[in-house]
Amino acid sequence: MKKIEAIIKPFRLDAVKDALAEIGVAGMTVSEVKGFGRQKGHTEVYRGSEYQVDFLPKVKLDIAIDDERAAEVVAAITKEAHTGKLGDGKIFVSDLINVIRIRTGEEGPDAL
Amino acid sequence: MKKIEAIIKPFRLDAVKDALAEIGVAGMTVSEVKGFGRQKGHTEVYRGSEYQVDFLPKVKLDIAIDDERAAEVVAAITKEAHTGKLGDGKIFVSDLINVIRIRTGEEGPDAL
Amino acid sequence: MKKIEAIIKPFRLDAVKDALAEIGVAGMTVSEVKGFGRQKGHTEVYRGSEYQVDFLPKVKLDIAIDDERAAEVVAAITKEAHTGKLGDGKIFVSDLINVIRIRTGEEGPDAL
Amino acid sequence: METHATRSKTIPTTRFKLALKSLQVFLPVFLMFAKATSAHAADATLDSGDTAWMLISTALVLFMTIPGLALFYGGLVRTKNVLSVLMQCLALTALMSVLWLVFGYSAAFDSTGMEVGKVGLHSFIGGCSKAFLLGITGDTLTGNIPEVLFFAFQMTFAIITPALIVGAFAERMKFSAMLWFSSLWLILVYLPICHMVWGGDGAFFADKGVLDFAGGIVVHITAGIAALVACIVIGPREGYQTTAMIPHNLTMTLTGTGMLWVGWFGFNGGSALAANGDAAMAITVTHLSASAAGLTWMGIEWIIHQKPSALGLATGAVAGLAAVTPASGFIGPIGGLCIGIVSGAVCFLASTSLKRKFGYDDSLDVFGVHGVGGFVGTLLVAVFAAESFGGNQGSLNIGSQFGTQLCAAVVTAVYTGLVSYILLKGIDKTIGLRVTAQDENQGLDLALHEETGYRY
Amino acid sequence: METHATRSKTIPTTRFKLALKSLQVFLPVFLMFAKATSAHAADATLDSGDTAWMLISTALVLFMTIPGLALFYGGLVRTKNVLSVLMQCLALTALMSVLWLVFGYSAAFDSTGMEVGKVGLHSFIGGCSKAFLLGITGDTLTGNIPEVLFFAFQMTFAIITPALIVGAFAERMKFSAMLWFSSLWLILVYLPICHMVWGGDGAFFADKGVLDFAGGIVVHITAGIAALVACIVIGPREGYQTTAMIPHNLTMTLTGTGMLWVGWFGFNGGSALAANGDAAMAITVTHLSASAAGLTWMGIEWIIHQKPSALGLATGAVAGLAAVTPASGFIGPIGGLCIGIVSGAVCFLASTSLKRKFGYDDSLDVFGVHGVGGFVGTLLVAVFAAESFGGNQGSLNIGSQFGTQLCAAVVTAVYTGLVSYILLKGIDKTIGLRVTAQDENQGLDLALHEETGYRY
Amino acid sequence: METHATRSKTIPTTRFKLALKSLQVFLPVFLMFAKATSAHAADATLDSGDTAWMLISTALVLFMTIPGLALFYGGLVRTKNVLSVLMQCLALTALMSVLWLVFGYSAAFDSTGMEVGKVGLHSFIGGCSKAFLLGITGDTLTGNIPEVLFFAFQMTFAIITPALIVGAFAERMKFSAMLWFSSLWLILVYLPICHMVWGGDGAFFADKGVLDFAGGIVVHITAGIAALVACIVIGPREGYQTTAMIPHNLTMTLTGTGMLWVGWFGFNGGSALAANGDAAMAITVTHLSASAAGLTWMGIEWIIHQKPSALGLATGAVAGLAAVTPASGFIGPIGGLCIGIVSGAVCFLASTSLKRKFGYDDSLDVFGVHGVGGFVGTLLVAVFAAESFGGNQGSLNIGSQFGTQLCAAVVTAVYTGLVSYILLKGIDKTIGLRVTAQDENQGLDLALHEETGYRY
Ligand SMILES: Nc1ncnc2c1ncn2[C@@H]1O[C@H](COP(=O)(O)OP(=O)(O)O)[C@@H](O)[C@H]1O
Ligand SMILES: Nc1ncnc2c1ncn2[C@@H]1O[C@H](COP(=O)(O)OP(=O)(O)O)[C@@H](O)[C@H]1O
Ligand SMILES: Nc1ncnc2c1ncn2[C@@H]1O[C@H](COP(=O)(O)OP(=O)(O)O)[C@@H](O)[C@H]1O
Repeated sequence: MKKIEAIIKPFRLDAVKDALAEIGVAGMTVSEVKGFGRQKGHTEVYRGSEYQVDFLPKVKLDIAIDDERAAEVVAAITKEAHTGKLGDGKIFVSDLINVIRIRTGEEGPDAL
Repeated sequence: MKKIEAIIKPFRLDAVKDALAEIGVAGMTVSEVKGFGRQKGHTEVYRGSEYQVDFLPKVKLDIAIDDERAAEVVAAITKEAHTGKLGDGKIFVSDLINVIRIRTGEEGPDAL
Repeated sequence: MKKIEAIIKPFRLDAVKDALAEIGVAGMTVSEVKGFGRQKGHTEVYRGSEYQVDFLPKVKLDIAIDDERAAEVVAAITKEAHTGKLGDGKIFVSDLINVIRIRTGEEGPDAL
Repeated sequence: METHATRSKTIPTTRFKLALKSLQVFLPVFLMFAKATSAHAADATLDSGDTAWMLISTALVLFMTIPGLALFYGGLVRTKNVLSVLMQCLALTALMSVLWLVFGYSAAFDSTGMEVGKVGLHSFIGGCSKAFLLGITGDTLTGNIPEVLFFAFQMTFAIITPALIVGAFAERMKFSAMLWFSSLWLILVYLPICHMVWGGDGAFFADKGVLDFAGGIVVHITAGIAALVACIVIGPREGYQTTAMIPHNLTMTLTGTGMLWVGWFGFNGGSALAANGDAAMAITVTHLSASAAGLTWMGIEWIIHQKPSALGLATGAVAGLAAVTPASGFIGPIGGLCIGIVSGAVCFLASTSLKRKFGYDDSLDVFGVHGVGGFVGTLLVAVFAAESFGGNQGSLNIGSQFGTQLCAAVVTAVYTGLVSYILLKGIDKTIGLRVTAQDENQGLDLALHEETGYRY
Repeated sequence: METHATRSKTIPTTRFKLALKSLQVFLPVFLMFAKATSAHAADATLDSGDTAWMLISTALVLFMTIPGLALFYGGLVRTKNVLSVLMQCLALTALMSVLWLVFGYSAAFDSTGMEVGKVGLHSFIGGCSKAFLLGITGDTLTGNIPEVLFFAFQMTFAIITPALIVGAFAERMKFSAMLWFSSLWLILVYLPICHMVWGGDGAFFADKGVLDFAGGIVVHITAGIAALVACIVIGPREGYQTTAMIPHNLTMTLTGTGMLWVGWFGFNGGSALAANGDAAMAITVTHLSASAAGLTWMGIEWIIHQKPSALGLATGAVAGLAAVTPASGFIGPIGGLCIGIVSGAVCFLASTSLKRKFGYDDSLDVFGVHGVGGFVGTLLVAVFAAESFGGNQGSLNIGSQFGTQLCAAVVTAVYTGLVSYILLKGIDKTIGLRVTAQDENQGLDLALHEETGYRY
Repeated sequence: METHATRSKTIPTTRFKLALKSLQVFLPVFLMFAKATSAHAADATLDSGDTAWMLISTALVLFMTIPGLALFYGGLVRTKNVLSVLMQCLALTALMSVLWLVFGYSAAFDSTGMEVGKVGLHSFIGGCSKAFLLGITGDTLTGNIPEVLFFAFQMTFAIITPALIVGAFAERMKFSAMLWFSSLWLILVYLPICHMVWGGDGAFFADKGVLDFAGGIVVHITAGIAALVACIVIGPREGYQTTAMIPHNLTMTLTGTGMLWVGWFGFNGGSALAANGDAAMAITVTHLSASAAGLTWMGIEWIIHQKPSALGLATGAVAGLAAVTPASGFIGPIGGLCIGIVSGAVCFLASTSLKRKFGYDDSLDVFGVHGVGGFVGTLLVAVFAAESFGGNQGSLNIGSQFGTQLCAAVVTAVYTGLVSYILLKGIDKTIGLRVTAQDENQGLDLALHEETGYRY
C-alpha cells in the first residue's frame, strides 16, 4: 500500500475531494498546515513595524491507497489542485507496511 | 523502527494516551485533523442555506517505536480507540530509517 | 529521496527555517502539533478544579529532500533546534518513493 | 426650532397631544404661578434630564456601529476578511463624522428658507448656514437640549446608515471605492432624504405627513436599497453558490446582536429627543418587536429545517428592530408585537427564498433584513399608529396614511436605487469597485490592509 | 402608586427619610411659593432626570443578559456548546419579554385588591388588569417615571433571572425543554416571589418588612436554588469528573464579567427608580462589593493554589455583585466592602469544596455564586442596613430583621426548590430534559442548531 | 464646594461665563418670582438630570477599563499572555477602588485647609477627613449631584490611569510587582497630581490657571510617562526586535477601540459634572478629534506603507481621544478637528519612528499614544480654548496660557518620571519586577495564573 501526502492550496480542497470521491477513494485525512517554498509570503505591518511572513496557509491530504490505484490518485490530485501558479503544492508518495481499521480490526488493503 | 500514525476520535485521545503510557511508550505527537470516510458528516444551515460538511474532527497520533513493540502499540490503540461505530479511524504503519533526539543528538532506537 | 519530519519547540522555528534556507532547502511544510514526552506538561486550575495538561505545543516540520542532502538537513535542524532542555524534540527520517510538483507535473528529485 | 420628534409627528393632532404632554410635565409649576409663560420660553430652556438621555442615546447609537454592527457583520464573513469589515465600520465612523461637521448637518437640518406647504429647493435639501457648526456654541438649544447634542445624535445616524450597506458588498469591494461610494452616497442620498423626512415644516415628506419616527425610510430603506443595488452591480463573491461561505465566528455575530439590540434603545428612544413617556414607549415597543421577530424567525426555521438556529434568532431580532424603527414613537406594545411577527416572517422569506430565487449575493442580507424590514415597518406604521390599534395618532386615517407611507417608501427606494446605481457605475469606471480575484482569494485583510485577524 | 424603592423600604422610618429626601430636592421651589402642594401632585409629575436614568438602566440590565451573561457563560463551556449557551440567553430574552407583556407584569405588579396587613390571594400574586399593558399609555406614570418604563425595567429582571439558571444545566439540556422550563418557572416561581417582595402594600414579604433592594431574594436566591435542583435532576455531563471540561475561551468570560459589572450599575442603581443619592450610593456600594469580593476570591486562590487566576477574580467579582444586590439601597460603602469580602470567601467555598463534596454538576456554578451570594447578601443586609454599620435604616433592629430576612430566604428557597423539582420532573417525563448521549458528545451547537461557533 | 468643571476652569472670566450659563438655565424660573435666591441655595439642590448623566458617565468610564481597555490591550499581545493583560485590568479595577475608598478620594479631593493663592502642603495633597467616605451619605451633595457619585466617577479615573500603564510592561511583569507598583504609584503620583490640578481653590496647578478638563495631565501624561519609564526599567521582551510579536487578535483590539471611544463620552462629557451644553460640546469635540486622528493616522500609513491598516486607524482614534481630553470642555468643533489631526500625526511618529530610534519596548505604545497625545492636547488647549479659535475661554491669552500648560506638563512629567523610576527600582530590588525568562517563554497565562486563554 502507498501513502500519498499532498500539500495543496486550501481553496482547491473541495474540488480535489470530489475528484477523489469520484474515482472511489473511500477515505482521506486533512490537516491545515503552513507552507514555505517558491511562492513568496507576504508582509504584515503593525504600527509601523513590518513583519515578513514566509509561511502560507496550505492544506495537507493524507491518503492511504493500495498500490495499483496510487498513480490514479496522484493524477487526480495533480489535475484538480493545479492552477499553474507558484505554490500549487507537492505530492509525496511513500510505502505503507500495514493499515488497520480500528472499528473492525481488519488489516491490510481490506482496511482501506 | 516503525512509525505508527493513528487517526482516532478526539474523545478517545485521553484513554489511548493512558494506555500507551502504561505499556511504556515514552513519547508521541498529536495533531488535530479532519477526516473523510464512511462516517457521514453533517449539515449546517445558515439563514436558510444548507452546507454539507463532509469532514469530521479527528485526532492524529504519530508514534515512533522500535520494531518489536510496534504490534503491541497497534493493539493498544486498536483496543482503546474502538467504539464499534463508523468513524473509529485507521492506523497506518510505515518504516522509519532513522530517529534523532535533538537534545542529545542520539540516533536510532536510543533516541526513542 | 527522504522525508524528514522534525518535531521542535515553536520558538525555534524561525531559526531553523533560516538555517535550512541558508543551506538551500527550497521548501518545507509546517504544522502545529502537541507533544507528549519526557518534558512535563502543566497544571491548569479553574474554580478550584485542577486539570493536568500533558500535551505541550510543538511545531512539526516536513521536509522532502534528496538522499544526499538529508544528513545535512538533519544536522542543521539538530543544531538550531537545540536548547539542551527536555522537550527539544525529535527528527524522524523515512523513505520517499516519489515526489510530484503539482504546478509543473515534474516528478522525483526535480520536483523538490 | 422644533425637535426631531415633533418634526416627524406632523399631523396637527399629534402636535397638539405633544403640547399637552409637555404641558402636563410642567403643569404643577405652571399652575402654581398661574402666569402666562409663553410656550417658547419654556422650549428655550435646557432640560438636564432630556439632555442626559440624549447624551447617552448618542453614545448608544455610536455603540451600535462600533463595535455593535462591526461585530455583527464581522462574524458573518470568512476569517480572511474579518478585519476589512471591522475597519470599514470604523473608517466610516470617522469619515462620515467629519463630513457631517463640514456640511452634512447643515444640508440635513438647516431650515433656512423653509415654509409649510412651500415646495422649493429647500424642501429637498437644507442650506449651508450651519456648515462647520459655525456660530453654534454649547448654549445654543434645539428644543430642550443643546443643538450640538442634536448634531451629535443625528451624526450617529449618518454614520450607521452607510455602515449598514457594507454588509452587501463585503469580502470584495476595494477600501478606497467603499470610502468614495459612502461619502458620495451620504451627500446625494442620505442628506436629501433625511432632510425631506426630518427637515421640519416645509420639508417635502414632512409636509406630506409621512410618519418616520427613527428612520425606517431615512435609514433602513435607503441602506437596504443601496445594498441591493450595490451587490448586483459589484457581482457575487468568487465561488458564490459553489463553495461554502460559512460565518467564521457566530459568537461575534451574537455579541454584536446584543449590542445592536441595546443600542437600539438609544436609536429609537433617543428619537423622542426627550426623556419622557414617548421615549419609554419607544424602547418598550422596540424591545417587543425584536423579541417577537426573533421568535418568529426561529419558529419558522424550527418548522422548516427542524432545528432552530442562533443565527436565525439573531437575524430575526435585528429584522424586528429595523421594522419597528419608523413606528416606535407612534405605536403601543401590541403594535410592537405585531410588527415584530410580520417582519420576522417577511424578512425570513426575503433573506432566504427571494435571495436564492434571484441569485444576487447580498452577502450579509442587508436588503433582506434592513431594506425589507424598513419597508414593512414604514407601511405598518399606518396601521398601528392608529388609536384603535393601540397607537397614539388619534385622528389617523389608516387608508390614506398607508398611501402616504407607501408613496414615500417607493419614491425613496427609486431615488436611492437610481443614485446608488450611478455612483457605483461611476466609481467602477474610474478607480474600480472590486479587488482582483487574487486579492479576493487571499482575503481583504492581507491584500488591502496587510494584517491578519487572528494569530492564535 | 409607589415606586420600587419605597416598596422595598417598608420600614416606616425609611419612608420618612425618603420623603424628607424628595422634599429636599424640591425644597427651594416649595419654599419660594410657600404653597401647600400635595405630595401626591408632586409624585404625579414626570421627572426627566429620573426617566433618563431609568431608560438607561433598562438598557444596562438588558446589556447584562445580551451579551453580558451570554459571554460570561459562553466562554466557560466547551467550544462545541458555545452557541447553545448564547442562543439560550438570546431566546430567553425574547420569550420572557413576550410573556412579561402578556401577563407577567400584571401578575407581578398589579396591586388590585391589596391592602397593608391583609393576607389573601393577592398577597402572593397580582391581578390581571395590566395584561398586555392594556390602558397604559406613554403618559401613565409610576412615581416620577412612565409606567411603561417601570414595566420595561422590571422586564429586564424577568429576563435575566431565568437566564442565570442556564449555567447549571449547560451543555446537556434540550433547547425545547429549556424553553418550557423557563416559561413555566417564570410563571410559577418568579412572578409570585417578585410580587410577594416588590408588590407593595399588602404583598406578603413586603408586609413582613423584608428588605430586598434589587433582587437578592427575587433574582439570585430563586435562580440559584432552581439551578441547584436543575443540575441534580438532569444529572452531570457525560464524562464529568473523568474528562477535562476546561473553559474554551476565558477572554469571552472576562469580557462578559466587565459587561455584567457595568450593567449591574443599572440593576442596582436603577432599582432606586430615580437619579438620586440612593442610586448613587447603590452603584458605589455595588462597585465596592464586587471589588472586595474579587480580591478576596483571588487572594484565597493565591494562598491555596499559589497562583491567582483570572477566572477566580472574575467569579469573585460576580459573587460580590450578586451578594450586594439585596443590600445596595440600604447600606454604606463600608457595608459594601464587608459584604464583598464575606461573599467572596463564602462563594469560593461553595463553588469549590461544597460542589466537589456533593458531586453535583452545577456546570457554571450558578448555585455557588448566585444562590449562595444572594443568601449571604439577603442576610447581611440586616446588619449593614443599620445606621451603626453605615446603612440608612435608622430604626432597624438587627436581630429581628435578620430573622425576617432568614425566613424570607428560606421560604423562597424551599418554595423555589419544590416547584422547580416538579417542573423538571414533569418535563422529563413528557418531552424529556436531556439530549441523547450522542448529541451531547457531538455538542449541542451542531446537534440542536446545526451551527458551528468558530470556523477559523 | 465646587464642581469638577469649575475647578478646572479657574480663569475668572470662565467662571463668570459658567455662572451666566447656569443662570440662563434657571432664568425663566428666577425671573418669574424675581426673588433673590442665593446661588448657593440653587447649587445645593440635587438635579436629577445631572445625576442621571453622572451615573451613566461613571458606568461608561468603568466600561472603558473593563472590558474596553482590557480588550484593546489584550488583542495586541500574543496568545499566551492574553489573560494576564485582561486580569491586570480587572485586578486594578478592584484594587484601586478599594484604595480610593480607604484614602484615595480624600487625598485627592478633601479641601481642608485650602485657600486661593496659599501654597502649603494641601496645595499638593488633600486631607484625610474623607477617608472611607466617613460622614458622607447619599444626601451629601457636590454641586448638583450626590458627593458619593462624584466619588464614584473620579474612582473610575483612578482605575483607568494605572490600567493604561499596563500596556508598557505587558508580557513580562510579575503580577505581584504590578499590583505593588500600581498601588504605590496611585498614592505617590496620581493622588497628588490629581489634587494639584482638580483640587479646587488653593490647589497648586489650579491656582496657576492650568486648564485640564478631563485629564490630559492627570491621566494621560502621568500614565504615559510612567509607561515610558517602566518599559525602560524592566527592559524589552525576550526576543524583541528579533522575533515577530504580532497582535494575536485584532478583532479584540478593534472591539476594545469601539468601547473606549463610546466610553470616552462619559470620560470627557461626564467631566462637565452636569448634563448641559458643556457636556454636549465635550462629547462632540471628543468624537471629532477621534475621527480626525484616526483618519490622519490611516492616511499617513496609506501614503507611507501603501496600505491603510485597521490597527492604525484604531490607534489613531485612541490618540485623538487622549489628546482632546484636556481640551474637551473648552474648545469648539474645529478645535476638536485640529487637535485630532495634530495628535494623529504626532502620535504616529512617536509610536513608530521615535520608538524604533530609541529602541525601548513600550509594548503597546502607551507612551506614544497616551503620553504624547496627552502632551499635545495639554499644549493645544491653550490655542483652541481661545474664542478666536472657537473655544469658550473668552479672555484667554494664548501665549501665557501656553506657558502655563507647558510648565504644568513638564513638571508633571518630571515628577512622574522620577517617582515611577524610584518605585520600579525599589520593587525590582525587593520582590523583583520581572518573571523568569522561562515563564516569559511559556507565557504569563500559564506561568502566573495556570490558565489558558483559548481552547478551541
Ligand atoms: N521540499 C519540500 N518539503 C516539504 N514541503 C514542501 C517542499 N517544497 C515545497 N513544499 C510545500 O509545497 C508548497 C508549494 O511549494 P512552492 O515551492 O511554493 O510552489 P511550487 O511547488 O508550485 O513550486 C509549499 O508551500 C510547501 O508547503
Ligand atoms: N484511505 C484513507 N486514507 C487516509 N485516512 C483515511 C482513509 N480512510 C479513512 N481515513 C481516516 O479514518 C477516519 C475514519 O474512517 P471512516 O471510513 O469514517 O470509518 P471506519 O474506518 O470506521 O470505517 C476518517 O475520518 C479519515 O480521517
Ligand atoms: N516516540 C515518539 N514518537 C513521536 N513523537 C515523539 C516521540 N517521542 C517524543 N516525541 C515528540 O518529541 C517531543 C519532545 O520529546 P521529549 O521526550 O519531551 O523531550 P526529549 O526529546 O528532549 O527527550 C515530544 O513532545 C513529542 O512531540
